Amino acid sequence: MSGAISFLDANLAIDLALLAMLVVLAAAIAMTRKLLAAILLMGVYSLVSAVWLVVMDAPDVAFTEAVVGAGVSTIVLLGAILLTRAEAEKTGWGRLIAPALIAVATGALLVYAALDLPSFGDPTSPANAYVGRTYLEVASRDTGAANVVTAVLASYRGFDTLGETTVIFAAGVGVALALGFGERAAPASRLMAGATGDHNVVLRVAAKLLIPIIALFAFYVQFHGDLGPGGGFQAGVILAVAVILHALVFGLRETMTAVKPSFARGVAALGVLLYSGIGVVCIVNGGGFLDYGHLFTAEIEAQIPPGLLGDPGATHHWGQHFGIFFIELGVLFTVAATMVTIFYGFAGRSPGGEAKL
Amino acid sequence: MNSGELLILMALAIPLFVAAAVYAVGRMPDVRETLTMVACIALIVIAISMAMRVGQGDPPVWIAARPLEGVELAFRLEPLGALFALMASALWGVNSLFSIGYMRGRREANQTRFYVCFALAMFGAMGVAMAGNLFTLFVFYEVLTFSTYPLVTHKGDEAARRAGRIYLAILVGCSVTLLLPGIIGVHVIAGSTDFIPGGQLAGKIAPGLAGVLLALLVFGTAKAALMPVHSWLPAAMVAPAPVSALLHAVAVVKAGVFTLLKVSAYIFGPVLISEMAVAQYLLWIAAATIVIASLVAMRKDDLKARLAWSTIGQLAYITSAALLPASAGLVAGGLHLLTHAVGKITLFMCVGAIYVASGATKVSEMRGLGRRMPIVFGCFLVAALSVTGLPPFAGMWSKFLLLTASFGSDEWITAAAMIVSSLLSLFYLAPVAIRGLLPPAKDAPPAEFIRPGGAPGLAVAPVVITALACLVLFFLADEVTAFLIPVAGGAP
Amino acid sequence: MTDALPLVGGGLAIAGVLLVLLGAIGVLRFPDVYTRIHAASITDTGGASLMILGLCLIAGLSPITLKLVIAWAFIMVTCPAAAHALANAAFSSGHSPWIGSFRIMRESDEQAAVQTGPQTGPQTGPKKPGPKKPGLQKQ
Amino acid sequence: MISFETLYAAPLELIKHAPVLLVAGPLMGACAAALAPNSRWAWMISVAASIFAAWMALCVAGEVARKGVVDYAIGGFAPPLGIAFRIDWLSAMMGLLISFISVLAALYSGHALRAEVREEKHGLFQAGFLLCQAGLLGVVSTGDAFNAFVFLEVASIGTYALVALGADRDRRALPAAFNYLIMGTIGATFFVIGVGFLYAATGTLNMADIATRLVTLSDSRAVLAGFAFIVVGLGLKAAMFPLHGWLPNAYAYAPSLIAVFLSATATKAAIYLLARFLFTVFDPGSGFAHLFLVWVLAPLGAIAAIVCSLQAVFEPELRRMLAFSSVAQVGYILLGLSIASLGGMSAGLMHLTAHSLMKAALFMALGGVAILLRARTLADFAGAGRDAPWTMAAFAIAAASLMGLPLTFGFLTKFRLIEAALSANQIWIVAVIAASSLLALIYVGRMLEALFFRTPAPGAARAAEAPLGVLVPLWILAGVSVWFGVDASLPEGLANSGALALLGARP
Amino acid sequence: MSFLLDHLNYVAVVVLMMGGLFIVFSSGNLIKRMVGLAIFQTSTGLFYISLAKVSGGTAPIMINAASKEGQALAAELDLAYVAAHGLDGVVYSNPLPHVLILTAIVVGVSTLAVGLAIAVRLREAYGTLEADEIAALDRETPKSTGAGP
Repeated sequence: MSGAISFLDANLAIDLALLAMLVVLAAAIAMTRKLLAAILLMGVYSLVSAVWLVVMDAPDVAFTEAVVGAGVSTIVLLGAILLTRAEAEKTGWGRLIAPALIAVATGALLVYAALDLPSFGDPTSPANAYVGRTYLEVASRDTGAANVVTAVLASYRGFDTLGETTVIFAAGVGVALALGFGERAAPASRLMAGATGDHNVVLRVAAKLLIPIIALFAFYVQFHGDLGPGGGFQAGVILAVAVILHALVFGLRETMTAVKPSFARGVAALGVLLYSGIGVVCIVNGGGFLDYGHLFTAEIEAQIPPGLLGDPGATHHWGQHFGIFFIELGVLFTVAATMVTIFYGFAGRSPGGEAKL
Repeated sequence: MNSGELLILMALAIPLFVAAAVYAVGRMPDVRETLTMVACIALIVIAISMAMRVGQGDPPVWIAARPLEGVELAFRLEPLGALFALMASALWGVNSLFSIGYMRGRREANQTRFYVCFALAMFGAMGVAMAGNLFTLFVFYEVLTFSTYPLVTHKGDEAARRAGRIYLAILVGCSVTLLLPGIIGVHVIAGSTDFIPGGQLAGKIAPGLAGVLLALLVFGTAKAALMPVHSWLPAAMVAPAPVSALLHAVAVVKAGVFTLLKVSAYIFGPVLISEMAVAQYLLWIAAATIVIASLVAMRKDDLKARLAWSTIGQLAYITSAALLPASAGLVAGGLHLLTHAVGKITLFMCVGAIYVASGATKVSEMRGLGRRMPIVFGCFLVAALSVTGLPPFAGMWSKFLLLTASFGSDEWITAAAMIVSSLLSLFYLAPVAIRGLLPPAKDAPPAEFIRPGGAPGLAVAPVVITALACLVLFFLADEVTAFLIPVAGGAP
Repeated sequence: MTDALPLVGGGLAIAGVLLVLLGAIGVLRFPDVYTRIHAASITDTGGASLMILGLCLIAGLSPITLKLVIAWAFIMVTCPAAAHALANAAFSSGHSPWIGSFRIMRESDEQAAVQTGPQTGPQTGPKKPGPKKPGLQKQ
Repeated sequence: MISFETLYAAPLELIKHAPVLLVAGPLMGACAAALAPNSRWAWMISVAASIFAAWMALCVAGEVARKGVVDYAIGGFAPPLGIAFRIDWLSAMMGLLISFISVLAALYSGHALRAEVREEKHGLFQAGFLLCQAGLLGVVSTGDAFNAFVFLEVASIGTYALVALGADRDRRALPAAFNYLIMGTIGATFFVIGVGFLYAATGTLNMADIATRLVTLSDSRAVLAGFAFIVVGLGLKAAMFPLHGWLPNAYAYAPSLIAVFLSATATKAAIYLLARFLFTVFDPGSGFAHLFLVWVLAPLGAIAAIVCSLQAVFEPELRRMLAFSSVAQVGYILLGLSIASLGGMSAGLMHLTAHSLMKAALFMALGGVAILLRARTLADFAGAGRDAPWTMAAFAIAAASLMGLPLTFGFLTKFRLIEAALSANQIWIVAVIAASSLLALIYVGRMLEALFFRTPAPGAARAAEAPLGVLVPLWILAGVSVWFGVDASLPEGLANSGALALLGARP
Repeated sequence: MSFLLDHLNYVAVVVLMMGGLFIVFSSGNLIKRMVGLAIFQTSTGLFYISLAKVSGGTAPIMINAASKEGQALAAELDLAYVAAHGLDGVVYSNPLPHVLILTAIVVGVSTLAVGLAIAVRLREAYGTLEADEIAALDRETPKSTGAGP
């Protein structure tokens, strides 16, 4: 077990170092009054916590945190403050007392309870011993997916994921309702003005080079999801980033002719429809909702060639495989399209803000 | 649906129908008022037949609905209720007759709303009269309250609205905060709120707790205007005379004391009442109310206010009757309910007639006015004597019975209060009529008629009818008491 | 030899880290936007390359190495482009290169910070560098 | 109580999957509405989806009536591995209530949107409405703690923006919506933290499973903290007294459709979840849960019932008045729950139903009139009773129910509440209810006097009768209030079964 | 000491949560409130993840020694550890909290987007993002129906 011990110690050191960095970052964000600084620091915060998550053996979460927290959140926040003021008013010390009390009270309760938790990393703690362990034992047998996180996410707790996709969709609906659909994007929308200046050949070339690669990477992440880290969310966000990059470099108008806002909204809705549709298909074929075991009727199942997914040796559950495949596709659609819609909403908002909604 | 249920249904449906119909034909005054009168007659007929069935010992019963598990919307006639129903419907007829004269004579606005609400009030009164349990009674009690609110605020000016606010605040406030918890308390303790002879709570509760409930119910029934929850009654004086007649004689205050009588007779029962110390205290409060109200009435120059305070006193009579440890009190109270109603409505209609004719509202303006309108003032005198309790008028019997009951149960204070206040009422009621009939004073000529020809015939006729009723009831008192005897039947 | 490879790789990686650290110091200490961009971009690219090289040596011949190489190519494209974008933006938003003393420089910094308000006209670009510096200086 | 077994007719397959279709129906409807070509289509989709959900709710109720408890394992994985719906009478009752209100709100939306929201947004608006509906239905049906959080968020996220849309008529909708978002999110996050502690203590997320495993370690500090965070989080969502600050403005300035729907369902779903955790997951009989019921929930409910009624009394704006009274009524419901007796909880649930019905009707009536005049204060509404008699008559009925007048549902629920308090020997609760009914009398009296017995200021905008599309759902609500006021056997039966489910569900 | 070390992780995460909560409540600027909210939610995620860590564990991705991925992951693992235990004895961290937090993160970004959208509308309607100034504006025009539009 000596190997494990050293492993643990090394981990713990890195772990605590990263946590310390996070604390410093949080303090910095709390103190600065420059919104831009706060936002960029928040991006850093997400990035560092992503690293920490890798140390915590949670590559999927780290991946998501990196693309969502450090990527999209920062973009959205920047878009927001480009439309608003960049300075925060100073809040007097007197005003800080009540919040401090709330925070400290909450924290005290949390610490009080946390010290009662089983010690960190304890493999026998209820959390790790009960359901979690069962997943590790049965997941890849049940679903044929090596990545247990993906298996649980898409199959065991697929309903949560449906809800989560719906939340994203709801956010898209909400932003579109609040900010419009970006039709009135001024040709000189400030988010892209810097690039559409005079000499930005370099950017255009770089973008032309990168956008396809980014899209390709998105699909790699998408379809590699059940073997390694990644899946619909990460892929969707990355795909959206490709579009956003295009908008930043070539201008919102250009992008909107390529990817129409109405199209984006439609795809978002279709993604959720696809996801829940799979569930209904399972019902129609005699299973329960989202019961991929019944995704295909027996005769279809029989016609699927055994070596379809490579290594013919491995046992295959076509229902599970394709179920996960399709719903991840639905997630991809919704996430990518929603992120684009949200970006359009913010970027298409004419600056100055006197424009009517 | 047997005939008894049908009777009850009709008694409730007719006023409702009238309300709807009057609202529909509001444009045509004649149709509107004919409708009302026809309905009154129908209602009277129904009330009589119900009373007869009660007399024959086969009271109509109807369980209309069961809103909650163990809570019924039930109707069950018994002598008190039958009497109240009969009285209310009859007086409604007379009063409608009078209101036609009054409203037309005064060219009042919103007459349609007036008649609609009047009919709704009758709906409430009928429900109260026929209620088979406290729950039902409470429901219709509130219907009565809210249907009379527009009548009180009829004038529609700020003063009227303020009066309306006081009216609602006190009546509904008391009923929600005191009466309802009291009723639910009864429901919880006795498992039911049905009115049963001998008392629902009898033997199920300790006198101490019962005292709390009794206090809740008595003060919760603000319509009975026992001090200190009486102030809504003088406030409601802003209403036109027919409304005052309705409030004081036909429905509202009578519904209050009627509730107390029912509670005393059928919820607590004479036995329990006689065991309760609280009943004693409440009796003293009632006695105080009687005296104070009469004293205040003495000093009021505005005639309606004076009548209002006298009503408060008279109601306290009935309240004491309900609280007397002797079951005979219940009979006396029932009788007083009737006689006082007849007398009071006469008085108010006289006031209305005088007001229509001359616009006079103050006693001081009325000296010699009687010379011009002798009938009205004559009737006023009759009613005044009846309310005071002098023979040969109905009021005498009820007071006699009340006194005997209170003497019989050694309630000297109550008895004394009644005697004193009778004397006082002699001094504050009778002189009004007498001074009116005296020759006008030299320095202060009586008010001129503001309406050529004085009071309209439709305003005078009802006065005469009720005045005669005061006389007739003097001779029928025995039958009424005989009819009411079963109320006290629960007593040993 | 096979034992040596990881050590060499580690050394290279550490060297890369130091280089990046240097760049960070430069970003904090250099006078104006352009010099700072200069410091950041070059060191990032170089440091990252060193680290990746080191990691490749540690991983030996394996899929990991392939991924690392791809990542390196990506960095080689993005870092310079980003640096160019920053400089371009700084230029088009009217940041003058450094002449004279730090005092003057600070003033123009503050102007830049002020300019980032919504009032500034649409001709100015996304001034990440402008407010970023004060933000970092607070650390 | 009508027998649900015989009430509905549906193919057996459908009935088997009704629990999940109850949620999936509105969800897919939302997507369809977002894709809808024009406003009319969106409206029809929304109505159809809501009706489908109501039908499914009936089927579920029928199943519950037959089996007692309906379990539905989603994805074919039995809990604790998979997520499972667990629907007992309480869930069935909430499902019926929410879906019924939703149908009426969807009917109402046709006119409300035309008047308040710009044409090209109707599709998305309906989508948001349906998403909120799906989320709430999910919250009341799921048996998985974390899944409940997900559905809480599904229900919330869209509504934040929908509330903000009120800004087209009054910009104060925006701060209200933002505040609502912050508070709602903090509430949800607190809930997640609490669930996390429960997970750390028990290793599972399935509520029933948590309950069984908690029996052994109900005094551990982690569980205690989990309890505290869950209660605070749900208290925020349910506008429990000190945590209700976000509610009044959010309801007052939102588009009327949202005000109708949220006031009738959103806080109710949170209360349901709170009760679910208090009584099913934790053991109310023992330890801190009991202490909480007696020393926190009951006093807070009482304070809410008094203080917020007072605020309503002194509030000049009509819709804010109603919002404050909502908080006060939540206080009633919590009081009922805090009397942990069968009678008390059934009374609380009955009052929950009554309050949904009346508040929906009140906001709908105001919306129906305010569609035509942008009235806010009492003075603006003066004389509306004469100008729009039908609309305002329905308003008066609902207001009477709010006041607790006889022959309305509100009266019966108040009756049961007082009865339960008396039979539990908690006189002070009776006093509280009496006092706050007095206050309710005052503020409702102010409304009605302004509406019916005052004349509008000369030259002021006059109300006009609400269109038929508003009157129909409005009068259905008012009619139900009266029907249940005369014969409450249906809601009482449901509430009793629900209370039994809560009390009997202990492992 | 070891006890403290065992729980240091939780405590640190709790401190982060407090930070987020403090930013939300203390700052009058709405954008900054949203940032605080995001930090609060992220830290909650970190709390879950630290529940899931198993000492000596690795990412819950099943290592099939036969497959190419298996080789790759084996190579990514701590070599000494794999040498010591072989691939079958690998200890995995608990996947369930990872799944939950994936969901939570996405919910967080959705909230952020909607909140910022509302904030932008606020800025347009009121011309400011400071809570105090907005409140003041509402106070001085209590009956204003003058919306952004």
